[in-house]
Amino acid sequence: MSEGPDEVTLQRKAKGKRPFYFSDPDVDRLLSMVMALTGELSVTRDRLDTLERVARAKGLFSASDIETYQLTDSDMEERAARHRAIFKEVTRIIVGELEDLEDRDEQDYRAVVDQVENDG
Amino acid sequence: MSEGPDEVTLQRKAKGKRPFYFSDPDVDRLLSMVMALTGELSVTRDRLDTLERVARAKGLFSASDIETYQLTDSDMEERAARHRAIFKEVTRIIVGELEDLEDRDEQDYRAVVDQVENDG
Amino acid sequence: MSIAYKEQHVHDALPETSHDELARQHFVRSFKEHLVTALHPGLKTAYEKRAKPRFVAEHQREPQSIQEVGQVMKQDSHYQAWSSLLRTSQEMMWSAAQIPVERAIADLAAQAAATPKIGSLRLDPDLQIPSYHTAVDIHCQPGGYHTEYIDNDVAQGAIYDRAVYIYAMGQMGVNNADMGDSTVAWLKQEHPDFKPTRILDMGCAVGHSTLPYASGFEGAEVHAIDVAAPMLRHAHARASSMGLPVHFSQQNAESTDFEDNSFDLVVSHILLHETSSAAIKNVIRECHRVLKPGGMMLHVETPPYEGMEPFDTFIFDWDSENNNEPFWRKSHLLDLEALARDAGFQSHTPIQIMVPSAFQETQRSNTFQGGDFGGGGVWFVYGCQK
Amino acid sequence: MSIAYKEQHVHDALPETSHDELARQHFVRSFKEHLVTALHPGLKTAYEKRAKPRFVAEHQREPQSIQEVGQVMKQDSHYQAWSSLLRTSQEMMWSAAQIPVERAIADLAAQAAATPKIGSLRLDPDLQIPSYHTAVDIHCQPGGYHTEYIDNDVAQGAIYDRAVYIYAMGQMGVNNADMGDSTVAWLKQEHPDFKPTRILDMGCAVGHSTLPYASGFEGAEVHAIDVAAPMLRHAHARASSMGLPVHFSQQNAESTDFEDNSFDLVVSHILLHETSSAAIKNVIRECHRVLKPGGMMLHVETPPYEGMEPFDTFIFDWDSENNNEPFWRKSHLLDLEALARDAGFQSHTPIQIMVPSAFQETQRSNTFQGGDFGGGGVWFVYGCQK
Repeated sequence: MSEGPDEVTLQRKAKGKRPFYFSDPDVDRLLSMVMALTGELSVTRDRLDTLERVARAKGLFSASDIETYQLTDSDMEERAARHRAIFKEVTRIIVGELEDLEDRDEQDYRAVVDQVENDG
Repeated sequence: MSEGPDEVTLQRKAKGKRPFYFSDPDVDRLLSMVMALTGELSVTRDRLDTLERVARAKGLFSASDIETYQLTDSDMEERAARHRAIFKEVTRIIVGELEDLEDRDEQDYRAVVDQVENDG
Repeated sequence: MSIAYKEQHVHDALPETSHDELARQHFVRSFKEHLVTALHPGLKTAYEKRAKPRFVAEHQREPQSIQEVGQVMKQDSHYQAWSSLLRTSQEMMWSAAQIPVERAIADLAAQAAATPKIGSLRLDPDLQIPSYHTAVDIHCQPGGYHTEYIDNDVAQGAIYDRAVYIYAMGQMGVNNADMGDSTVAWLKQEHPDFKPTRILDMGCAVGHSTLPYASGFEGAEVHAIDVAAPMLRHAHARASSMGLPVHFSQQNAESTDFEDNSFDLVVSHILLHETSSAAIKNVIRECHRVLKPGGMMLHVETPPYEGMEPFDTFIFDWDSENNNEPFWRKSHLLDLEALARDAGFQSHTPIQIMVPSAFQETQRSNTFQGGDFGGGGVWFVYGCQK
Repeated sequence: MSIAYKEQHVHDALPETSHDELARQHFVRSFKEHLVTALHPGLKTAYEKRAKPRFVAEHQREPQSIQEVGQVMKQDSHYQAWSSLLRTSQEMMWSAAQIPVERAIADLAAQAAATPKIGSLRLDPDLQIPSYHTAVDIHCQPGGYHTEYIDNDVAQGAIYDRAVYIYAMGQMGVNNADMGDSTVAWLKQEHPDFKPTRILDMGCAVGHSTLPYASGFEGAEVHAIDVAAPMLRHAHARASSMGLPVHFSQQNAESTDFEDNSFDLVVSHILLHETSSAAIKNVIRECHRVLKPGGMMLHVETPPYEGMEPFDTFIFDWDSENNNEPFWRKSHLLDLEALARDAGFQSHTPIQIMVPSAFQETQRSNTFQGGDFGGGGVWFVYGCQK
């Protein structure tokens, strides 16, 4: 048993071998991470929802102000730019591999190690 | 055809066998879930964006108040705690497998079943 | 299908939850609802259209057992996704219930200790936790029922209390009392003259099924036992905060220190499937020993597999391999008549009936997750008069 | 590369969308833009640097056909990711367009029925939906063009109307009218003396390509046919709300009830590739039958494969295997001269030209998704004078 309240960390994994279901267990691992992420997004949405309710209760603005707000094409331009930024981040790994193909004749990494290890 | 408006559920999957692209079709499924999640995150960002525009229109606060807000170190402490909480959730399955390795002599699950089934 | 929303009754023994902690719990509840309503029905379709035909093509007959259904279903992509998600929802449920408790563990222990108590609490630090509770953490609660992290710890109880509500998606009422409520309602209807004055609830956990007996049979002396101290500490604080006197003690239902012939009614709620082949015999024998002649034993469980279609059995049996319920399958295949008879119940025929949920009709949705309890709208009751 | 943002013109037949429903649609549009601008260009790189060398190493020559390019590209990680994402974007597009329509389906039907109408609408409940529309849902719209969920249903039309805008990323103008606009502009420039007084648009869907003829040739009687009732109901309400009289009728372009020699101009827009080898012959023959002598037939499509590089053809052909366009490939490989001649067009040489998009230059970005239409900045027009 632990001493102070600060140091208490609960056991987070149930004892008992965890079953995996997909032919590749890494798919189970990724799916678990995706659902955890979905949970965190839902928490964020709920916080935003509460914020809207608080604002309404204080007479500041309400969900219906948000629903009826008229976005201009130039507002949308700014949003589309943010969408692009999100995509860029999310698909970075895919695009990155192409940068390698396009711009560089990528050396085998092992060869680079050999070179720096053995150049003196 | 359905009767009342409440009961109408549109067909959501197009007729026609869906092609899969990765060597493991479960990767296509995960990718689809990740993009759907990215979509829902984008929707959330857009809602927050509209909220900021509404607040500005009502003279409450604006995006630039957010941009220029000076976070203190103690604010950042709180945020870092939340980041940790998010990570903990998202990587739970990975960390959990290590708990098994570290703390326990895990019995094979089948052996546990045999034991409780056949001890009397 | 949508399930009417009703939040758990916030009694004094539950932890405070921040906005986001609560939102995380609500998400898990919704996740489970979605699995039940949107993905569960597809299992039957996947079986009929994809898995079964594969079996039939190979064997020129339909699958006839859990194992044979499993052979083909475990390769089915919908079953795989559903199972992986259901297991994940279970892990997220425990985690979401753990977070506020982990944060406030010391406060919760202090608060439970400080609650003015009615009834009583008797702990036995020397009690051996049975191996069927230590081999794996039952239904995946990390640390099981019994683990203690600090002195006077109530953490596992506080977590379990909240998780049961999330798991059942509110379908067991605001106090998770449906199993007790349903049994009390059935007893009063079927045995209006039965007025138990001394009642024992075995494997009471946080006492969520115990309290209906304390409120339902006024003046009765209600005892409740469990092997897990954190459950009992939480249960005592919880019952006290609700003004219901129960005498909790840390004992194994296989062998208690109660006197022979001392109870009118002995009950348990989803206890039997969390024991073992040897233990279940001991439990029933113990029930017989402590019951007064003419007294009643009643165990609330989910229905036995006998007479079920192989596919339904396979789904109902999901928890046995996937939710750390190692005795689940065997417990649903037992000869319950013989079990009672061998334990000494020889004057009366054992009861094996389906009892309707006491939870108000409009709130019930007939939704099971895997095979596990909560929201089915009906409970299986096994028992016998001594 | 960024594409200037312009939102679809919100005419009266479109559903109301909540903030988040709209945001979800905007996301899909951005998703498609990103695929086109950030991931599509890499296909060529992946082919040149990775896939083609693999083929050459094995065969000592370059790939020469769609099939041979596919052999190596389908194993390329970038092609796999791009394809999986493009297919996903298509599924998300339909879903995002469906959500507000599903919610408001009854209101939309009532609203369309209540719209004061100009022109006319003639439905034929007995019309047989051709098998090339029922075998799979073309370009992955769940339910295809024709499915009806309630009486007077316009759902598939309202969904299609919005989805086309998202699909084309606004590159067909605020009313999705670019195919009609471009053809009308080309006609007026190349044939300034041609003044059709009776015009037929075949396979009009929601009439988005039809209306430019109604507004562009003042006083002309414009007819538009489609096999799908929900498209036509929506099209009629849509055209009426825009003040343009069109006579819609539910007919199969292979065999209509119009009189011989009765139209000056018969057009279609991306219709031909959604038929079949037999049907396309019937359609061209029907065009010839209903056209007045000297009348003009014009079909707007994407360019034939002839003369394209194998890699470009493979990419352009993506929809045929991946977006439920089963006739896409074959329709791009037809002998269009023979097709016209065999249908009776023997006095004039068939037209096979590229027509520049009428959509203002600055808005065009020369972006294709797979091979499908929208934003290419150019249309292929196939036709013939009778």
